[in-house]
Amino acid sequence: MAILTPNRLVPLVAFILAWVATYMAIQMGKQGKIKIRRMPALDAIEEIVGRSVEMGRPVFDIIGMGTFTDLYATQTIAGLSILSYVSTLCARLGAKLYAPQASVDVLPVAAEIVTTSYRMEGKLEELDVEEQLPYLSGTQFAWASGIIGMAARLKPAGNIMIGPFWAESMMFAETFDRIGAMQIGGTARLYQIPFFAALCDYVLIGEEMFAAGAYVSGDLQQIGSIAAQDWYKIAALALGILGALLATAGVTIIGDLLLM
Amino acid sequence: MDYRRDIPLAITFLVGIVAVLDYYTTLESVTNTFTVIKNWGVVLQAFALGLGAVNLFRVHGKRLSERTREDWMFSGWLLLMMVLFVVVGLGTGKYDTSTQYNWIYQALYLPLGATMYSSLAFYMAYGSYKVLRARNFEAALLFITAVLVIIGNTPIFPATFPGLFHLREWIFGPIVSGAYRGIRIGVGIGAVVLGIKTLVGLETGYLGRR
Amino acid sequence: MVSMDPQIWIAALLTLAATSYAFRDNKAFKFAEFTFIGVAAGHQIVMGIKNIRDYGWSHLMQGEMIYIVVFLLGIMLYARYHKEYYWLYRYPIAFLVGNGIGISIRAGIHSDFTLQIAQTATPLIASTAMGSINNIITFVGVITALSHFIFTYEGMHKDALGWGPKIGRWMILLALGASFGNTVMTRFGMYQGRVIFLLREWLQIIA
Amino acid sequence: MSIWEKLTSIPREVIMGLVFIAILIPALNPLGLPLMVGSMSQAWYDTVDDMPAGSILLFDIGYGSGGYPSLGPGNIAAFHQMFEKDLRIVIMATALEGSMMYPLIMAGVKPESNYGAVYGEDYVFLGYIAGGQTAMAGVLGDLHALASTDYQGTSLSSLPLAAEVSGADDYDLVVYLTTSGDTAEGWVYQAYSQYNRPLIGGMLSMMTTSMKPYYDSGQLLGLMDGIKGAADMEFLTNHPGDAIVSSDILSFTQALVLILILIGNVAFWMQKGGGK
Repeated sequence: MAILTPNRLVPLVAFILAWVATYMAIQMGKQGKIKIRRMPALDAIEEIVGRSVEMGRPVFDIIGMGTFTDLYATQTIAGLSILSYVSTLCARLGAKLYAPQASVDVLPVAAEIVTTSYRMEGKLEELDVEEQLPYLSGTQFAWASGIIGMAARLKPAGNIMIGPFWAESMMFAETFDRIGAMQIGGTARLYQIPFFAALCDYVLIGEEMFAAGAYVSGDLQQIGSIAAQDWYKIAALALGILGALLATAGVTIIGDLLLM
Repeated sequence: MDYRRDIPLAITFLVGIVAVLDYYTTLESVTNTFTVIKNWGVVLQAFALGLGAVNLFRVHGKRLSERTREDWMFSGWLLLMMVLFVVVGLGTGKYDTSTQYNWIYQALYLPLGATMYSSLAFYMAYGSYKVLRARNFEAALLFITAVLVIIGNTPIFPATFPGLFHLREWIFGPIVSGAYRGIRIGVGIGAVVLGIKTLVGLETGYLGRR
Repeated sequence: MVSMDPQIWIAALLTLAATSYAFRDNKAFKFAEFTFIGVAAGHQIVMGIKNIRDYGWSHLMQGEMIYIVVFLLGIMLYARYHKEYYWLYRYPIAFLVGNGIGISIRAGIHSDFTLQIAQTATPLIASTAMGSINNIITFVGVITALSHFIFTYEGMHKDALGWGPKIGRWMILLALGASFGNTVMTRFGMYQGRVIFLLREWLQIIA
Repeated sequence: MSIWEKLTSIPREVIMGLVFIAILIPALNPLGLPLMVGSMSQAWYDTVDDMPAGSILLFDIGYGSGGYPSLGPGNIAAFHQMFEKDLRIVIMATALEGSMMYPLIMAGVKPESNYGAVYGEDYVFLGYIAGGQTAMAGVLGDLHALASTDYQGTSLSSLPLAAEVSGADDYDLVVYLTTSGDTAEGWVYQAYSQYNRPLIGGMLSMMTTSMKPYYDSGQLLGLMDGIKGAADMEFLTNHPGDAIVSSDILSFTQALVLILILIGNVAFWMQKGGGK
């Protein structure tokens, strides 16, 4: 076949199938045929909010300094889904929520989400958006200093950080740990996960945060695309296991096929 | 048809498809079309480099003209620095290659760029001391490899016990390769599915407000 | 002897100001940070204009009139600040997004998916015992880490099968520990470059 | 407050002061400790070493001032090896500050006086090209359709080396050094996957783990692991420089960090055991 680039047949087929799988999975998601596993981190969020109510101290939810137009938009969206969940719990159980913001794009959306949660719980009078969702700064270190200052002043009992994080992750995790807050961290920026993993009571590694976001938001399209990715991972598992076993027995058919 | 949304979505789809076809087919017409797209892409990206500056001008220009915030002088300084680089860069007609430009780069940009993030080294020492504690099972797993890698990375230890370096090399062998290959496969397919959703117009965040 | 070069002095003082954040947030650091943002944006504009000249304007000058379209698209990027015609910026952005996504996912499925699986579908037994052990650890790492990120099959995380994701999480944490260790080295490796500058160029204590 | 409690919370000013001292001592009195070369740097060295004289390389400076302390010394050592081997290098920059790094590196390599290399024949610099992966694909696809001048505005057709190359097939090896994850992956996608070119790359140490799968699968033939890789390269090429000086500083600072980690953990467990 002269039209096709040699040695790229399998990737091409995989690419076309990914197209089909994405479409099918979203359709199945819309029909409610797909269920996402509930992540233990979500139970931990309930625990954090409950603990804060008992101690009479606030809860922080930091979604990072991403925007809707950068590479990390999907992480920001997952962070906002979690914020919606956290704010609902805070309104319901009566914990004071603080969600400082770093992006002028995201701020109005976050404010809308939190307001909606409080309205749904009939606690709108308990919310002060200006105070609880302050805009700190869009520059990294000013943003970091702002959060550290707020944490030292308000002494929250819990801190939930899910979204895109950069070098400030360690400063945050360490600061909240020092004041004795229970923490959950999650980001798909893999370089920052070690800091969360070392200090947080629960950590969402990479794609777990998208799954958690899709679980709490119930966004059918997101759920569908997670299913499509799962099919591919299962295919990778099957091919990897079968291929390795066959290759060990001297049959390299799967490895050869994949390089076609 | 909504020319404000539908045409941009069509552009994304078409350009993306040509890129994909360029990869999987050997058709000369596709390759030539994509060469044009690439060259245009470079120029457009160059145009986009000014967007950040426009944003800064809007934010800090406002602060400077209002002078209500206590840090308005900082905003003025920021804009001055920006203008300085532009004037020196364009004024000489030689952009980044003039000696004057090189001078201000080495006096201002280089030290700040190199120090801004690296000063985190101090925080890193403090952070490692506070963070790396085997407080529970999961943290202990992280702790073990982190400490062994730091030991292997500290030349004074392998110089005394070469085995410590081989241990570090071994951790970068099967331990890192295995888990990160799994992660890489997951991240890769995630990006492909997200990309497909964007190309077909299911993911439209980049179009901004409605 | 201490350097007499004003360039070195400016650079040294800014280095110290930028370092000061590690100890406490302060005005000197804020000054350094604002300077940094300003010069970075200025440099970005200069490079942008130079690129437009070299890769756009030069084509136009050679008579490729089609590049007028590119310039129009480039200018449309700035329409986003206009109240009424803001949507015009979507045309060039759509072009950039389509190109950016196309160019990366077309190879992503190849480099990150099929080639990585092919790399996994290799013999577990090597010529040496140590080689075999390494191959098996790598294999277990890939398979379990991958299974950890499967979210829509409840059965994947239960009973005997549940050990897969659990071990996967442990393997990932071990690998992340290595990443942590290397991050420590990165940060120190960066800062000592500044120390060498301060001692050699500014204070001139070392050769 | 018990002694253990105090030891779990040493003030940060004290620790940072100690770090400062740990950096100063070796900078003033280098130790010159022996170095053990990592396998990934060795693979980089061997890949370049195996190139026949006259081969053409494409080299990307994908970092700026932030990455210079880690990657600059490695870049200088890498160029020493390449010029020594009489390889010809087409240099480009995908990082905005890459064009400002170029004079710094060349001042360290001095190809004219050290190796008798001639600009235009043995090496050319295309300058910064915007667009990330688009720029990579552009240069590898059809250089002359994209650019007509080098970084100083000299026509490419008047530079013999630039005139000789047009597309990916003209390069015997692609090399990059970067601080950006997108650039590091981008070269794998474009140079290896799209254009099937042999590729070696270097990056910050914190990125090495996530790029390791590409090295395992042969998409990267060699990998320079940040400042450690740079020290290895200086050692292998026998051009000791800042990276080797840095190794001494690393010995002191990281040993200090290890001691602190040890104190932190012992105190943490003693305090816990003592029933706070």
